[in-house]
Amino acid sequence: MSAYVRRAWMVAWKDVLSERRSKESLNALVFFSLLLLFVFQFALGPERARVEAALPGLLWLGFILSGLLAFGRTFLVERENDCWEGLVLSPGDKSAIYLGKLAGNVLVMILVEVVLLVLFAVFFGLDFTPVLPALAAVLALGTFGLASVGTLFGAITAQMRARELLFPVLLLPAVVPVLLASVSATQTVLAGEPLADAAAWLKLLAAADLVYLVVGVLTFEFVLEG
Amino acid sequence: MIQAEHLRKTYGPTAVLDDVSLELSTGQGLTLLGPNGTGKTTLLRIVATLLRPTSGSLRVAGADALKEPEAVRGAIDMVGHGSWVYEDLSALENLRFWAAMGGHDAGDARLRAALEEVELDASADRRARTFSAGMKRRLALARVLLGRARLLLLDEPFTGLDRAGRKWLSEFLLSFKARGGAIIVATHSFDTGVGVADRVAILAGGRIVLDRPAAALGLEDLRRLYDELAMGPGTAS
Amino acid sequence: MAARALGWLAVLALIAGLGAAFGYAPREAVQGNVQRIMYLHVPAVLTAYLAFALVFLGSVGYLLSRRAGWDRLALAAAEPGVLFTGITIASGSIWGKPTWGTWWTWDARLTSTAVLFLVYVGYLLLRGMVDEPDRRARAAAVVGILGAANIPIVHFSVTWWRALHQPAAILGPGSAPMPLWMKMALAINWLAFTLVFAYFLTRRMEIARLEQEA
Amino acid sequence: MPDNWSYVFSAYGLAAVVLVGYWRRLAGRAKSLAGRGERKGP
Repeated sequence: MSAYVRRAWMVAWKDVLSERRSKESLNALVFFSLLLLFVFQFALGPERARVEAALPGLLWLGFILSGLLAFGRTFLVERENDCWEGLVLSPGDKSAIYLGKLAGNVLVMILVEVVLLVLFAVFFGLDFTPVLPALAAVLALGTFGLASVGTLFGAITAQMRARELLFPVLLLPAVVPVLLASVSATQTVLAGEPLADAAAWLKLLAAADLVYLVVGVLTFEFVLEG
Repeated sequence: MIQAEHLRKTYGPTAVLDDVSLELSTGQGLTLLGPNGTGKTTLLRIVATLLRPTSGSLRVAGADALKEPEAVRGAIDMVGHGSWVYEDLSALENLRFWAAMGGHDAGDARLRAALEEVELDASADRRARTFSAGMKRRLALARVLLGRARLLLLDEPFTGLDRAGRKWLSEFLLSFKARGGAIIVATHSFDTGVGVADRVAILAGGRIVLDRPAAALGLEDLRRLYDELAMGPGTAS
Repeated sequence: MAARALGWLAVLALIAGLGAAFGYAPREAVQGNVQRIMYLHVPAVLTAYLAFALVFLGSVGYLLSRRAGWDRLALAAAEPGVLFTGITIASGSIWGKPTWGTWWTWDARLTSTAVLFLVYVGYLLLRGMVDEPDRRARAAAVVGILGAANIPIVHFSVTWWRALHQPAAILGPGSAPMPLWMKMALAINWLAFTLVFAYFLTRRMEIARLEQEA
Repeated sequence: MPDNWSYVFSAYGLAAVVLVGYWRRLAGRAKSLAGRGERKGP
């Protein structure tokens, strides 16, 4: 068991360390978030009321689009120098690798989300501080759902031609429930209502997260085989 | 260590490997010769459990490689075309990662000793991105050094190494064998590849066309046979 | 030959289904004759669910046994499954126009069927991208398993989402208890669609087998 | 409530086109496979 955790930890450590050094994904993602902000602003026009009304959807649109970029790249680093072979050949349960990758992805996504929230707060003059704890709960559950499917599908498409096309085509419909639940829960939270009002959505999110995680853990070894 | 029988691998209508049978016992070295594209890499990858054969049976390290590949994976190590090096990690960090993934965590002292063995100690904390191909290969060998593999699979291990490196690798392989390990070296250049072999096999067109003890073959015989068998009649000079 | 017999049986059942939908079932009092689309719409969606359940079965079977037959089952079920979700969406949309005055409404069943449609079109696209049979089967199986596990989640999320924005849904049998004749006509058509699906499934599996052997 | 027969028929017609279309595609593939098999044989 401890070897399992150790291997998951090493994968996450390796990915986060590489990312911290190269900053390849993170730089691009932060810049992309900034671009999104402009796109949203131009699409909605200058009226504040419209932005506020669309805010939950815009936030999650931003997260999902960033996620599409981030998750699709997760396994590309393993193709360099055939590291993929090494992962397949390391003895033991392969789902540890999935969990490690997932942890790395969740971490990256949370960073991007924080950046996006700050950007929204600054550019649209919003104040998230009173709802922050509730919002954090929704973000955590939603992000985990996105990342668990995204990591699995990222591994599937990494070895494929036309993966830039295929990855969003597979991922987007699969995470529709996460999107619906997260947007609805975020709406409740941003309206200043108590988190309990969104309890049904949070439960759905938690259930979805669990199902995706179980499917990912059980099937990952077949994906990794390449 | 290896019992392979009637291995066959096809991609659609083309057979990359056709009825390959192979045996290798503990402490033996086998050099697999053949021009590029004759299925050497495919055969290595099948033995390594990275590929499944279309048909045939394969036992590696006492386990059925097709039914329980996990049992095989703990007993083998491989240096293929890729070196399994992460470009943004240092040499030391790369070793630490693979040691942990292999289930044998090692302290920094052991990792550094392994790096010293492959003469990378001076670059231990440099990012692998700055390494030459030969350095990456040596880093891969340091990884093998740390492991507890009983069977070592090497695909063109001598390319990218200078004279000293080749000599070092030959010595390393000999000592690996002396400790009871088995080795397969796949290569197209037999000058360097045959040195550590107890047996030489020639692979051509997906078939093993020759499998003999190395002692029975002089380099000249081998060169002649190779030209005849692998390159086809008429090309022999 | 068994497939041919199944095919004729399906044709007979379809004729009986059409008879039930247009002859046996009377004109519905509230919606009028346009309600007869239900005998197409509901059996199609039920058959699609059956198809996706078989995709799930084939996917799990393949991963556990690595036998190509399971993968052929998954493939042969997915194609008609996508077809039947397509029919569900199209018939629902056509039904919606005279009923709600609009071609598309984010009704719970239409929306969740549309999501499934996209999921399984992605599944078929994925299959088209990989040439090596084992690799294709494994990748597809994972997507097939996640897609099936996702069906209830999609269903609940879409239903709640609808309830949040527009409480009343009028399409389909839903809340109102169905009269016996309606149930009968539905059952006959459901049987007919299942037979058509079974016919497609066997034919497609056979073709896939021949293609693999060739 | 008007009957809207045109909607009913277009719904059933569309379904018929889709199903027959798939059936013909399957038949075509089976036929081309059979043809290939015959040519290969003696």
